[in-house]
Amino acid sequence: MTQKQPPYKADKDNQDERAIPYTLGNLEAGEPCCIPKAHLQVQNLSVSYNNITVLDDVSLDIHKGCITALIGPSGCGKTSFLSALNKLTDLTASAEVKGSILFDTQNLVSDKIDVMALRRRIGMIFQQPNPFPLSIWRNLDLPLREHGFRNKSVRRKKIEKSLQDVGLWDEVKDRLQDSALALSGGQQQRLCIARALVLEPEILLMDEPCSALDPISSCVVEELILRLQGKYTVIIVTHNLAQARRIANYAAFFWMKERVGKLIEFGQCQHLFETPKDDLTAAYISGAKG
Amino acid sequence: MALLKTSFLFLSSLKHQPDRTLSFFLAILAALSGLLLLLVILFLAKEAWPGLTNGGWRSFLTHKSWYPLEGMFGIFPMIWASLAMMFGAVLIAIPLGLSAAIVMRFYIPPTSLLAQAYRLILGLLAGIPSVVYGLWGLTVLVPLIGQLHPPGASLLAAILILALMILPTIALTALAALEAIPKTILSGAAALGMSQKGQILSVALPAARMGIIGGILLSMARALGETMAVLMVAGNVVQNPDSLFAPVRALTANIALEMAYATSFHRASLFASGLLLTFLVFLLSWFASRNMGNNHYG
Amino acid sequence: MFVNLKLVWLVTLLFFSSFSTTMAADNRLVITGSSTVAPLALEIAKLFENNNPGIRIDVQTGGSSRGINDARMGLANIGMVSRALKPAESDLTPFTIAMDGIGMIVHKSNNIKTLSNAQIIAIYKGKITNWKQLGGSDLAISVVNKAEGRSTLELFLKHFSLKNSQIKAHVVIGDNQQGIKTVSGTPGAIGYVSIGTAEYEEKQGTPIRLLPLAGVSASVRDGVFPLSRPLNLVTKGKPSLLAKRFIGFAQSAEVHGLVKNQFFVPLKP
Amino acid sequence: MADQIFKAVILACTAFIGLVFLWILGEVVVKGISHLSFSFLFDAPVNSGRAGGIAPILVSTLMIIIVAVSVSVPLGLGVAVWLSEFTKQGQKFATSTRLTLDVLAGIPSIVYGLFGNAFFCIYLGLGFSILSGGLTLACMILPIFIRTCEMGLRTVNDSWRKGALALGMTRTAAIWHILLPSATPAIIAGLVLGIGRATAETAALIFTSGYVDRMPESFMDSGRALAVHIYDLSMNVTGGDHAAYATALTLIILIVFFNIMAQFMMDQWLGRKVLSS
Repeated sequence: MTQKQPPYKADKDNQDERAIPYTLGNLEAGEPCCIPKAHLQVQNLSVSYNNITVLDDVSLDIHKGCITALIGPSGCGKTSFLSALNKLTDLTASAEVKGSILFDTQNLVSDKIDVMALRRRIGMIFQQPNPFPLSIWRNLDLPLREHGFRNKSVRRKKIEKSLQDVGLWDEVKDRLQDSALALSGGQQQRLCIARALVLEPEILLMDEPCSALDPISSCVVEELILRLQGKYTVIIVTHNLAQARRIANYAAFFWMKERVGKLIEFGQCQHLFETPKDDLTAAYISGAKG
Repeated sequence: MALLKTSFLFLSSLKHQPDRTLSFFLAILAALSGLLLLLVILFLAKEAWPGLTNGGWRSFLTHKSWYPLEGMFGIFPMIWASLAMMFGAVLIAIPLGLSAAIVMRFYIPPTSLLAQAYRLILGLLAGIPSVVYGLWGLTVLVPLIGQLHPPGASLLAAILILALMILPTIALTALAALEAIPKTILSGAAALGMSQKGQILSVALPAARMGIIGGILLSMARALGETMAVLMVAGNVVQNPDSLFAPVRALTANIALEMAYATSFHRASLFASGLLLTFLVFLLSWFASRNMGNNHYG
Repeated sequence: MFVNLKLVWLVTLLFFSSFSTTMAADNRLVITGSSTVAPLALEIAKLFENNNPGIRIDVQTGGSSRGINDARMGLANIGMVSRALKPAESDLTPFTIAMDGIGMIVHKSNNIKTLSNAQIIAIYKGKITNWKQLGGSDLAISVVNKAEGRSTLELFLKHFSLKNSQIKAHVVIGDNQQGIKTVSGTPGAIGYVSIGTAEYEEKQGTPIRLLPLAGVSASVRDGVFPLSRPLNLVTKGKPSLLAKRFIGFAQSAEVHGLVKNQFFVPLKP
Repeated sequence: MADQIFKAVILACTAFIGLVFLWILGEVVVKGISHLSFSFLFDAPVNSGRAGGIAPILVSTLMIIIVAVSVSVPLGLGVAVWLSEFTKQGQKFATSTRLTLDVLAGIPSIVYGLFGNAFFCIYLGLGFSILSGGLTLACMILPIFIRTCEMGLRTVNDSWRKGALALGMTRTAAIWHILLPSATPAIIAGLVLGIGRATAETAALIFTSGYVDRMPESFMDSGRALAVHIYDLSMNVTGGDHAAYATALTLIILIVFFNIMAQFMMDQWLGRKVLSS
């Protein structure tokens, strides 16, 4: 199970082609190949709302340091899957999660998990950039303080590093006290990623992080995600098949069967796109279905 | 739908101690504020109890009128007076208020100085204390009516003052409801070649009717519960309203007038009429909120 | 359960009460009741406060029944009642401070000079509805009646042997002042108020006129006016020290000037 | 043709309303201004308010508002936060609390006066006092305030809640640092609505805070509110109309002043933090 795709190189080529006006930060790219070691083991996961099952019997391993793309049409349970991983399903009163998600010997489906600590280790980025209506600085400062970083200079270092990692530091360093909502869409999304990174999570969940952005911002964010590879385990939901192909090491294809979301196929990205085992997968990636 | 989506935080998922403490503390506050209604009703009922037990309530129904000195506690003349004022006021305020809303929505551009000034005045008048309306009624309106039919303090004066007081509410809620109608509905009607009058009367008003009715019910509740303005202009004679110029006493005015010195059964009767008033107003606001809640456009 | 609730509320309120003096403080008096007595009590209170710095006396009106009620409930230290106490009110102790009468008033422009008892009764029963019927100008009569609970009303009804339900009123008023205001603003109106208040207002230039009653011109000075009454301060049980001092002061000759200024009749020494 | 007549009729109605309202406002302003002066605001009433000013009445009014606001705001804010952030749709306790508040909002003010008299004045023994009156008004404005705040909290961008929680923040922190600041305009609006009601109220105060028109020395003193003063001057004082109009003008100016202050505060707030949905 060796990862063939050399993402860093491809990324460089793309960058030249698109002539991106932004400079990305100094986040060093991880190992070119991710380690084939399960970071999360999902077994027989089902999610239901109001007793209506939206995701049924999903089992797959998320590999450490890899980017895993979840693809498939809308409403097939991809977002529910993500939410189950950091227990954001708790927020919906009627949601019920069954099965098991193993993370460091802990079963995340259990009620006894300390969700606050868990969410610090598993960060999440949403489709719509959601910086808080506070200053840029406080957007990053607040979560740090809430997680007990009392020392101001420590916080300052972490914030600066995190902003540099997402390539935002040079753009905002002179206006850290300005409202985060005054930033452009792409900047906002990178700020949200910085906000997640500042807590040094192990896993990042991304729910269509580029789909609400304009093409150029979208590219910048995509570059950024690629650079996260190796350092972080990334699970990304995307509707953009080309994007999934460009950045992901692994891909999981979800589909609605009898109104219930199912995992149809899971495997290395290249294999899934080039030699799909399932007819549905083949039809979807060729554009015949979906 | 928006409500459904947003209310997602709930107690069972509170894993953290500060959250649980806060939730517990806030739930106590909520219970306390809920207790307030219980407290209000309990105290009203406690004070009204001597008037309601031992067949006391029967005296409200059987006696023709209200003469506490003679032990007569019939409240019907005052109920009729209150209702007559309320309906009279609404009857006048509805067409006028709707006209104002229609004009502001369809005939003058909302950004024009005139429209803004008009809206400002309506907003200001909605916030003016009822006692100021009463003052104006007492010193301007009552003498005017008095020239027609002395002494002037009458059902008519009360109706006119109440109509003025609820007009801003009716106009502003109707305006909000009209503004909430999707533009496509109106342009659809215009595309069918309807006249502006037709568009307004047969498309816009029906589409906004829930909001408009809700506003009317709310203002009816306000008219029924109003005390000071009515007390100042209605003459306060307990009698069935047999003419517009007859002085009458509303239920609310009766409480304000006699509460200070009523004792025993008399006092209990006043508290009982307070309970009745609460019940009537509650019915109206309940209907109103049901209407507003079902309104698709606003 | 109620005791506990009360405790909870009281604890909540402690914040406010902590920096406030309470009603039971011995430098404060609350006096409520008859609007006839109130102006006099207010003047006496001012003088009393001047003589005794640090004392504060609050006077509020609302009718004799309120005076009785508040004194009973403990809402007021002293109640003001503009009539003699009834047998049912024997739990209160009355202290008479002056005498007053009730007089009929009409608008100043009204040319009727006198009314007999029978005429007044007919007017109040709604049998006479225009001043023309009494030889006056062609003007509808507006009958001004007092609200229940006012001792002025009770005395008026008793004197004319009327029942309130027989009266066909056009306006029902509360305070004496309100009655005077209504009559002064309505040319065809007739009402009855405290003579003291009416005389005071007449002197101030308010357009009203007192009518003689049964041929006796309106003044209680010699005590012969038919509709006279005592003005009382009442307390529940024994008055507190301060209340006792105030009542003593209000009954003393020191305030006779004030009493006369309000057109009431001082007690004979 | 029918279109023209219709237009003419409703334009006439609208103009008529405008004129009547201008008449009322004009009457208050013209009659009020002639009596309004610096000394009117800073003197004590003389001769039942025929002469002198309204200084003690202004002070009483402000004290009553202070009591009402300082009781209803913390309580109301807490309940609003609980309703919008800690209850789920259809939860019985929350539904019944909401229903209770709706009923409370509908109760006529004179009934609050009855309740305040029976509960605060007599049962708790507070007598006729600014405290009794303020607490009665607090009960009256509580449901309105809670409603506005709850609505404000509900319209706060949901993604901020999710974002905060996804960062492992506690709800308490999310409410304190993000939701309440974002809902500030609504909270201020609710506050102004409540203060407006409290300032305009008469019926609930007559039997709770009383009539005394002297300078209050403590919250346990009886104090006459501006609206009560207007009522008393116009009903019970011969020749008090001009003072009544001057007081009415003062009251209206006060209410407008509160509104402008609120608008100013909101603008400040919005200027500082760009809030968008």
